[in-house]
Order: sequence, then C-alpha cells, then structure tokens
Amino acid sequence: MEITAIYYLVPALVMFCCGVYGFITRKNMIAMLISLELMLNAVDINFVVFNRYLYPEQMEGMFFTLFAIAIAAAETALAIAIIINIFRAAKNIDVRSLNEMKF
Amino acid sequence: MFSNILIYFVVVPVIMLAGLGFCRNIKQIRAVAVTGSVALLGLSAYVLAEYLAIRATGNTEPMLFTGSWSWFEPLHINLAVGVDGISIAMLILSSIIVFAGSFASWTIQQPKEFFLWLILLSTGVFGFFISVDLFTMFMFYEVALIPMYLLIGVWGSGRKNYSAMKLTLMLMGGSAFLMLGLIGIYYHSAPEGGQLTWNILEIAKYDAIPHGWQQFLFPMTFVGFGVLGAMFPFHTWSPDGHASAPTAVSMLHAGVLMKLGGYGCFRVAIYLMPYAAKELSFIFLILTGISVVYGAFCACVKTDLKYINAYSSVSHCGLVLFAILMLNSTAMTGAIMQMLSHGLMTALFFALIGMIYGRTHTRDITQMGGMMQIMPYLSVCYVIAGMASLGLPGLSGFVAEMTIFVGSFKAGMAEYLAGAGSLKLVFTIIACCSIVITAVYILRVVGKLLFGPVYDDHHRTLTDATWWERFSTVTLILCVAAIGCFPNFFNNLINTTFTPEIFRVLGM
Amino acid sequence: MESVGSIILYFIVALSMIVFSVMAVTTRKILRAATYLLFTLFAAAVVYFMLDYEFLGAVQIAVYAGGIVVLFVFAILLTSKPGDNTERLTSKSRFLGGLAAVATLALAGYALVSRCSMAFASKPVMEAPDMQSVGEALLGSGHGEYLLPFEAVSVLLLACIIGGVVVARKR
Amino acid sequence: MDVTIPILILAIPLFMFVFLGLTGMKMSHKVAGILGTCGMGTVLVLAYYTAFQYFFSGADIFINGAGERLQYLVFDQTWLQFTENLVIKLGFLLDPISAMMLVVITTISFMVHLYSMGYMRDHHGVYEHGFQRFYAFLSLFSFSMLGLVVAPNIFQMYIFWELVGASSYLLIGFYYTKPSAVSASKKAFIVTRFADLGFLIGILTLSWYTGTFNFTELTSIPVEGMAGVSQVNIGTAEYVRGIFANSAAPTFMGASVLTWALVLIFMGGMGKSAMMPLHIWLPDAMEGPTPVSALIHAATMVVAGVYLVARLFPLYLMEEAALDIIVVVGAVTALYAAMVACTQLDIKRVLAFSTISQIAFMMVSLGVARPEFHHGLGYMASMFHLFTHAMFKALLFLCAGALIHAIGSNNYTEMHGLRKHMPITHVAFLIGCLAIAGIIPFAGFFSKDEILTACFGHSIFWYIWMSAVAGLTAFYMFRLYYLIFWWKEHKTPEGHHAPHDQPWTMTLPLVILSVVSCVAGFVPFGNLVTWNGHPMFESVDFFTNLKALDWSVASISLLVALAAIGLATVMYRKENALPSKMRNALPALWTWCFHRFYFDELYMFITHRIIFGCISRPLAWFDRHVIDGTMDAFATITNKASEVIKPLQSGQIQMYVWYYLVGALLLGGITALCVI
Repeated sequence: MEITAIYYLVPALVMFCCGVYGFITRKNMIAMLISLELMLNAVDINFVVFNRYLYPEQMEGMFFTLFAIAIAAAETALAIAIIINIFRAAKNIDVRSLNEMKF
Repeated sequence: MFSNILIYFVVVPVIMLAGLGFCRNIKQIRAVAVTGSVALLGLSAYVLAEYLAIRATGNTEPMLFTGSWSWFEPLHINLAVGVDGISIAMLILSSIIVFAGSFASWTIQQPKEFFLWLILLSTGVFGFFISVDLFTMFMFYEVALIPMYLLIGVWGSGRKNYSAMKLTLMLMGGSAFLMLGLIGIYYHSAPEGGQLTWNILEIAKYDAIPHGWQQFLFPMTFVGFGVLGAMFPFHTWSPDGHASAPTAVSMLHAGVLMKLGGYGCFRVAIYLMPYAAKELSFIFLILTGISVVYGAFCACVKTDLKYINAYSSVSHCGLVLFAILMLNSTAMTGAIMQMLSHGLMTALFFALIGMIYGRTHTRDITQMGGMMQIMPYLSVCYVIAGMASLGLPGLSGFVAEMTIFVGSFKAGMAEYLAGAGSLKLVFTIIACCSIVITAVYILRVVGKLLFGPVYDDHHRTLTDATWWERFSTVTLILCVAAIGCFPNFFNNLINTTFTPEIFRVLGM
Repeated sequence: MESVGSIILYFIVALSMIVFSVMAVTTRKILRAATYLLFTLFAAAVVYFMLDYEFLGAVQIAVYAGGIVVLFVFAILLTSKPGDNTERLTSKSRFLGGLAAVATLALAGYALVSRCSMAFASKPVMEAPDMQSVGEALLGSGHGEYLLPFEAVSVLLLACIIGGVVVARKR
Repeated sequence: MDVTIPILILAIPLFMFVFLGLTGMKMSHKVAGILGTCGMGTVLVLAYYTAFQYFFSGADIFINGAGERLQYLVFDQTWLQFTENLVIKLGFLLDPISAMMLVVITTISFMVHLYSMGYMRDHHGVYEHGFQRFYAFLSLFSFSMLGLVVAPNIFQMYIFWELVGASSYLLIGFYYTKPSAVSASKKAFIVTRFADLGFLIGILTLSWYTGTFNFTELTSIPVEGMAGVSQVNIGTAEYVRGIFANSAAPTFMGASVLTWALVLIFMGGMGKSAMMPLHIWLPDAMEGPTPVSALIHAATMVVAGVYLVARLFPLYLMEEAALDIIVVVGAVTALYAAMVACTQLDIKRVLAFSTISQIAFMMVSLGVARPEFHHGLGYMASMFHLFTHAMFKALLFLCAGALIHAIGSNNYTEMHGLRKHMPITHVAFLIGCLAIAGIIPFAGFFSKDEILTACFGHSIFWYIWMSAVAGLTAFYMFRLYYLIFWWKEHKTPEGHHAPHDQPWTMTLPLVILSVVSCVAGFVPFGNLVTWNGHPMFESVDFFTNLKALDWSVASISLLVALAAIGLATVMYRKENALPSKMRNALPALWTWCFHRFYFDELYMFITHRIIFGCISRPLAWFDRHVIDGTMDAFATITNKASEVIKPLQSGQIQMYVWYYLVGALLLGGITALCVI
C-alpha cells in the first residue's frame, strides 16, 4: 500500500470540517477559538502535503505553514487577551451575550 | 477670470456668506442680506443693459460674456459661463425674488443659519443660470437643492421632516437620471475622435450625439429636470414641500428653483438633442398636458392655501414644459415668459400666504373668511396675485399664457395640416381649458378667504402688513405689472435667443 | 512502498487526528476540548515528521502544543470553574452544524477524490531540509527566501505582545 | 386726426382708476366721487367731440366721396409681437360702431357716476363704506369698455374683454361681505371665462388662418401698410375671402374651419351677452349695486357680444351657417328670457331677464341681416336697438335703483302703488316701459320695428316668433310697472319714512335719460351706422325714420304691443284674482318659468356634482393616494426592505460564518454540478 497525498488530505479535511462544525455550533468563545485552531491546522497540513508531494525541491508550503503557526500564535494570544477582558466585563464568554456594541 | 462680469453672480453670494460670518445680531444679518440682494439686483440690471447694448451692435453670437476656465483637466471640466436672453431673464427673476425673499424673512428664527442656507441656495441658482458647462451646471444644481432640505427641515412647519425628506429624495432621484443623461451626452459630445467636452455651446455646434443615443438621453435629461419642473407624475414633492417650507423658501423654491427645471429642459434636453426632442416629444406632451389640467383640478378642492398654490404651480409649470415641447419659437418664448410670470406671481402668493399664516396660524380656507375687512392691504395684494394667476390682461400671466397658446396652436395646426395627427392641437385646447379651471380655484379661494363675513372673531384683532412686508409685495407686484404692461421688451429679449440653430434640425 | 511500520504509524496518526478533532468539538468540558486539541496538534506534528519536515514538526510541538495550548489552558482556568460544563447544544444547532460540516466534507471530498489527480500523486524522494537551508531561506532576500515576511511576523508578534498586554491589562 | 383726444379718452379713466385706487382711502368720500364724476364728464365731452367729428365733420378720412363711412385707425402701437405677422397692437379704431359705442358708454357711464353720488349713501346722507373703491372700479370699467369698443384688432378686444369681465367681477362683488354677492361675482366671472375659452380658441383658429388679428384686414380690403393708411372701406372682407379661396380650407366635423372659428368667437359673445345657455350669471349679477347693473349689466358690457359679432359681421356673412346659429340662439334666448321675466318677483331680476331678451333681439337682428335685404337692415337695426336699449334700459335700472333706495328692498311686492309718492320716478319708469314695449314715438319702437322688418325679410317664421316675444316684452314690462306703481295703495311699514323722490344727483340722470328715450328713435341711424358704411337714405331730416317705416310690419307690432299692454292693464292695474287664476291654469309652465327652467340647478349639478364631485375630488384623491402613494411606497418599500435585511448584520460571527458557508457550498455545489 502506498501512502499517497490523499491519505493525508482526507484526515485534514475531516479535521477542517470538525473545525467548521465547532465554530458554528459552539457558543463558548474559547471553544470557538479551539475550532478555529483545528481549521488552521487542517489547512497547514494541506500546505505541507502539497509541498511535499508535488514540489519537493521547494519549501514554500513549509514556510507558509511556519508563518501561519507564528501568526496563529499571535492571534491566539491576542484573542485570549480579549476573551479575558470580556470575561471581566461580562462575567461570561458566551458570544450571544455580547451585543453591547451591536449596531 | 474676475474680469468676467458673470462670475460675480457667484462671487457676491460667497462674499455675503463670508459677511454673514461676522454678523453678531439680526440687524447686521438683515443688512448683509439686503445689501447683497441689492447688489445682485444691480448686477443683473447691469448685465441686462450691457447685453442689450452689445446685441444692438449686431452681435449675433449665441451667448455673450462667455468665458471658460479649466477646472479638472483630465475630464475636460471647465467653469464655463455665458448668457443669452433667457439666462438674463432668469437672472433677473432670481435676483428679484432673492431680494423680495430677504424682506419676507425679516423676522425669521435663527437668522444667521437661515440666511446662510438661503444664500447658498441662491449661489447654486445663479451659478446654474450662468453656467454653460454641463458639469458645473449640474454641480450648481445640486448646490441649490441640498440647502432646501435643511431650510425645510429646520425652519419649516407641519410635517416638515417628511416633506423635506420627500422633496430632497425625489429631486435627488431626478438628478440621478440627469447625471446619467449628462454623462451620456459627454461621451457623445464630439464627433468620432474629437475632443470630448461638457460645454453646451460646443456640443450644440458639433451636434454629434447619435440619434439612437439621443432617444435614450433625452428622456433621461428631460425627466431629470422635469422632476424639478413638477412634471406629472413626479410632482408630488411640490405640494408637501411647499406646504412645509418657510415663506422665503417657498418663494425661492416655487419662484426660482422650479424654473431650473424648465430652463434645464430647454437648455440641455431640447437644445442639445433636438432630434430626439422631435421624436419623443409626444410622450412628454401628454404628461405635461395632463399636468396642466390635473394640477388645476386638484387645486379646486384643496383647502390648504399652500396646497392650492402648489397645485397651481404644478399647472403653471406644466404649461412651461408643455410650451417648450411645442418646439416652436413663439411657444418657447411663451414658456420663458411663463417662467418669469409664474416665478414672480407665485412668489407673491407664497409671500402673502406666509404673511397671512403668520397672523392667523392657519392656512385652511375653511377656517378663515373676511380677511378683506381685517387686513385690506394683504387682501388686495392677494386679489392682484390671483388675477395675475388667472391671466388678467395687464398682469404677467396673460401675456405668457397667450404667447404659449398662440405658439402651441400654431404648432398644433401645422402638425394637423401635415397629417401628422392632432395630438398637439388637442392638448393645446386642453391646456387652454386650464384658464377656466384656474379662474375657478382662484376665485374660490378669494371668495372664501378674503370676502364674505369674518369667520373667526379672533382674527379681528390681527394687524395689516408691516413695512417690510409691504416692500416685499410691492416689489413683486410692480414686476408682475411691468411684464404684463410691457411684454414686448421681455418678448424681444427672449425671442432673439431662439436662434435658427435648434429649429434647423427640427425642420421648422 | 512504505514500510509496515510507517503504515501502522500513519493509521494511528490519521485515526487520532480524526477522533481527537471530533472529540475536541463535541465534548462539553472545555478543558477536555483543549486537551483533545493538543492531541490533534501532536498528530499534525507527527504528520510533519512523516513528511520529513522535522523543523516544522518541532515548531508545531513547541509553539502550538507548548505555547498556544498552554495559553488556552490558562484562559480556560481563568474564565471557568473546574467542572463547569458548557451549555448543552440544542439538537437543532447540532443538526444544522453537522449538516454543514458533512456537506463541506462531501463537497470537498468529492472534489478531492474525483477532480484532483494531484491528490493521488505518490511521494517523491526528498532530502529532508537541513537547518542551514531553512535558516538561509528564512533570512535571505532572494527568490524563495523569506526575510521580509520574517520581519513582518516579528513586528506582528511585537505588536501582538503589546496588544495583548494592553488589552488584558487590568484597569 | 389728432391722437391726443383718443388717448385721453382711454387715459383719463385709467388714471382715475389708479389714482382713486391708490389714494382713495386718504381722501374724503365726496372728493373721490366728484373727482370720478368730473373725470368721466371730461371723457364724455371728449368722446362726444370725437363721435361728432367722425359722423358730421365730413373729413375725407372719415367719409369718402360716395358718402361711405370709412374706418380710421387713429393710432396703433405694437404691444406684443408673437411672430412677424401676428402682432398684438394697442390702438384706437374709429368707425361707425365704435363712434356710436363711445357715445353710449360715456353717456351711461357719466349718468351712473352722477347717480351713484346719490345712490351710494344711506337716507342720512352717509356714504357707503368703500365709496372711493366704487368709483375706482367704475373708472376701471369705463376704461376697459372704451378700450374694448375702439379695439382695432381682435386681440385687443380680447384683452379688454377680460378686463371688463374683471371689473364686472369686482363691481358685482362690491358688497364683498355678503356671501350672495361674492358667489354671484364668482359665477359671473367663471361663466364668462368659460365662454372666453371658446372666444380664445376661435381667435387662435381665425388668426392662424388669416395671419392677422386686425379688424381692418379681417373685415375690409387688404391695404399695404395698414398703419399709415387712412382710407379703409368697411365690410368687404376680401382679404379673408382671398385666403380661404386660395387654400383648400380643411373641415372639421363637417363644418369648415372658418365656421368653427366664428361659432367659437360667437360663444365668447354668448357668454358676455348672456345668451342661453350661458345666461345664468346675469340675473345673479344683480347682487351688485344698482348703478352698476345699469351701466354694466344693462347698457354696455352685456352688449359686448353683439358688438363683437357686429365687428366681425363681414366674416359672418361668409358663413351663413354661423349666422343661422346666431339666429336660433338669439330667438330661443329671447323667448326664454321673456317668459321667465313674466314670473319673477325681484324688480332687478325682471329687468335682467328683460335685458337678456332684448340683447337676444339684437343678436337675432344680426343673424338675419343680409346685404341683399334693405342693404343689411338687420345690422343697422341691431346697432340701433343697442343704442336705444342702452338708454331706456339704463333709465329703467336707475329708476329701479331709486325705488330700491326708497323702499330698501328689491322685491316689488313691498312696493305697490308708489305712483303718488315718487312722481318723477313714476314718469321716468313709464317712459322706459313704453320705450321697451315699442310704442310710437318712443325710442324702442323704431329700433324694434327695424329688427322685426329685418326678420320679416329673412324668414316669416322668425318674424312671428320675434313679434310674439315683443308682445311678451310689453306684457311683462307693464306687469312690472303696474305692480310697482298701481295694484293697491302703498303701505309704509311702521317706523319708516314714506318713500319719496330722490336727491337731484339721482333724479337728474333719470330726467336726461327719459328725454333721450323719447327722442332717440328719431336719430337717423341708417345714415350713420351700416354694415358697409354705405348710407341708407338719400337725405335726412328729423322724421326720416318715421318716413322709412314699413307700416305693414310696424302696425302689426304696434297692435301686438298695445294688446299686450292692455292685457297687463286688465290683469295688474287693480288688485284682482286674475293673475293667480292664470298661474293656476298653467301651473307647470309657471313653476318652470319661476325657477328659470332650472338652469341654475342644472349648472349647480354640473359644477358641484360633476366637476367638483366626479373630477376634482377623485383627481385630488388619486393624486394623494395613488401618485403620491406610489412615491411614498418607494420610500416605504426601501424602509421595509432595510428593516428586513438589518438583522442579517447581527454582529454574531457565527451567523456570518453560516452565510459564508452556505454561499460557498452553493457556489461549490453549482460548480461541481456544472463540471460533471
């Protein structure tokens, strides 16, 4: 049995879909953030897989993933800072209750 | 640039605006307003005299005092000015009404802001009439429209927010069509490979707009300006807007701003696209012909003075557009005379209505009566205005209407004899019927409002006109009578403008 | 042809990736969700190793598993008491969300399987990129080199640090 | 001829109007009255001088070698130039009818000015409120009427036509606090306005074809450079004939365009001259002060329609159909008005209907005039009757004014038996009645006899018809006379003075007009006013008219008149039951006559129910609800739509993801389906 690209892509796709499911159903902001990380990772895997299988002599996919990881880190840090701040203000982190700034 | 006299029609209002900034009390504001409007009046009189003098030397250029200064080169937008007899007539009308309007708003609340917007409005109006560049024309048009919203919304009465919004939105809707039309004209302004231009004179000279495009652009521009000219069925902003507007704004709006519509229809739609005007005029003839009788009939049953007058304006302005569409120099002359006449007398009407309303606090004619015994001066003025409106000889309405009817009848007969149908003839006769209906609603108002016993005893204590009100009304009455008694002066001024150019294309 | 060991490893990794990601989004205990995420991230790191990108796998473990998940855990502990359950999802939202996820899966899977011949490419032989080449690519400014993004990311991270401090600072 | 006097004739009344209108309030009533009267007196002198010059000076600009009277254009000033040919000019045209009208208008107007000095004050001599205004309006009216009759072109006529309408409006509504006066003035204006619509369209049609407004060109021979030419023969209309001969004149609904134009112009005349069915305004116009009724609604303005037809008579001759219409309208109106006059209670209304009937006589006379018969006798008769009628009808109205002033009511049931109390008025009224009844030698006899002769020459049917109407005229006038002055002894209500003759300002005009009514019939009109200016008689003396009478016609009409007077004497001289018996014998006819054949109700129905109720109100509703509703609907739809889509922008990121996902899936799905 040969492990072709699809063997990696399908689990990544499932992971992505889990991320989608989580993002649109969960109301807890941290849970949503976790779902977001899942999607991000799924995409990262795709980059790497395509880089490895199609253009092994280049490293664009890898570097993209590298930067994506860095940015994900930054984003998470900031998001969590915001979440904590919201928690202080609203005493919960349910997205539905965050309508103070609406309209 | 400042050597051109016409520029000062825009400069003077701008100076007035600046002067207004330094005013500290109402007296200074009045002084600025009156000085400025006198200056404008003098300026238009001077331009008229100069114009006549130059014409007397045999100059047959389509426009005089022309000048053009580049404003935005990549799109060939220029600040181009120039006047002919029609523009001068309109400039005189505007300056008279601005003058009278200043006196009519002598005791307005928040005078500084009010005059600020009023003067900005007149800047737009004057700019519009002196422009010969489609783009600057459009710009000034918008400048004239926008202050209206604030003037009605802030200083108005009744459902002022609704009316202001309605008026602004409908006119803006019209200018959307207009913009489309103007851009279309611009892109076909020059023959293949030529330099595109916004300049009306050049466009008319090239006459390069393809016929197919004309048939699209003509309705666009005509409807665009027609909305402001209260063409059926786009007139409904007029009753509400006028009913809510403060006196001076009603005067200026009905007196001058609605003339922008007629002027634009002539200057842009017909002047630049005569072919389509000939082909498509029947549609608009029907609409404007309907306006004429429709407005008059509606005015017959209204009880609010301003509504009555607004519908009467629909009727009279309909006659303006109607006559323009006759594509015949007599009728067109009549149309411009009607613009002058209607502008003056409707301003007079609105001034009087404002003065009466300011005293009785009602405009419902069923709530008033016998004003002749209480305020004889205002009542007599109202009768005179009414007589002008129903076309009494010796006042302006008569000459304008007669010129229109003679011209339209001529056009209609020519069409009928040529076997091209009797549409024009039929609608001319329908339009003639308006003189009877006008008499009905004018006399109905006069009978109910001024004559008869005093309806409300509280009204007995009311006072007659103050000196500034007298001044404002006398100015307008004198002008109405001047046109009515010496029509040939205005007739010649306007008539010489209808150069054979437009009629050549029409084959007339 | 892969070695049996690597096939077995693959299946373990793929299975854990799928299972843990499903569990991460379905569990009601938020701390467990973070833990499952951690496992998923590990699985992804293993994938990177399997594809010979050791540096990337290391970064994944260090930054994600070591950094981000720790941040998550801190945040969770700060915002909820232990034993807190997140609210129960309504069956409607669960159904709709599941439907959307499955639809996405179906559509993308269909596209992948039937329309994407690249997906069936076999793995070519490749030298695992050594640290030097990675470093040079990261800090070079020529073609296929990433100094500018690198600097951009560094500024971003700085901004992020400041932002995080400012936002989370107690007023 | 010097233009100063003609200009002054027009300018003095205009100046008086402006002067009294602007400064009247500042001066005393008496001064205003005297000023107005003096102004009118001056105009009277000037107009008499002008007319005398025209008729009797024999200058070759007024009369040519063959003794034919000519049209003379005194001055002509461009007022408004439509096109090169179509120009409205203001001018002064002298010809037989305009000179005659100058005399009529200034005479009556002066009488009325004088009379009003006495009439417009109460029994204590206090002037009425608005006295100055009254004189201003009278001056305006005189100006307009003079401008109308001297108009050298049809458009100037139209202009002044409108102005007389307006001054009539102002004068009818003089008592503006009285609702009935206000509505009467409104009615008068609107009805005549409606007629003027026809007039206007007629003018437009006619002028479009002929390319001119000028009467000289329309009705006379074309002459190069009209303004400078002094000798213009009247009545040939060759220019118009030429135009219609050269072009194949199109027809419209079976009649030629010229016929249409003439009928439409006649419609204007019908309105002003109160021909049926446009007569309804005249009886109501009696709401105005009585001197006004005498001046405007009896003597001058209401005959403008006759004057108009007479002006364009050469054109009417070209289209006999139009003349036939005039005859029918006139004859029907004459009979109708006479019948109604027999039943009215209000003295002024009887006189108003009598006026309508007499104007109809003039119209019929014009309609039956043909050059073939006695050199267009009908035309001369019509003008003659216009002249005499103006005198005796003004007399009657002024008498009625004196009576009303004395009694304080219009209703003659409150008068009865006044002959002893007011002898001068009595005699004057009797003279007026005799004149209108057509008793020799009073003025009406001659003119009416000429009319009947003309009718006789045209058609025996109309002759009998008009003779019957003449009999009816004698009957109702004497009915009125007897009911006012005889019937029974006068009873003065408690607390009132006994009625007596009025001050000299009011009596003097009565005396003068009585004398005129006695002798006016002897004026040799046939030599002064004929349709083509050609004199009818070789030589004239005082008895020319008497000698020229066709006694076969005259004796019959005299007999009819005397019989009618006799009947009236039997029925009304003493209080008796005959009138009520007669009323009961023909109840339906009496009711219809008394209610004026329900014309007012018909008009009320048409204007209020149909025009207001079925056109204006629905249109206003349509405007507010459909047109405006559509515009509002655009706004409402926009508002509603934004309300609907506003929640989409919820701020909930998960919703956004949903939208994105659904969109992306759809797009992906569609792509997938397409590429399968």
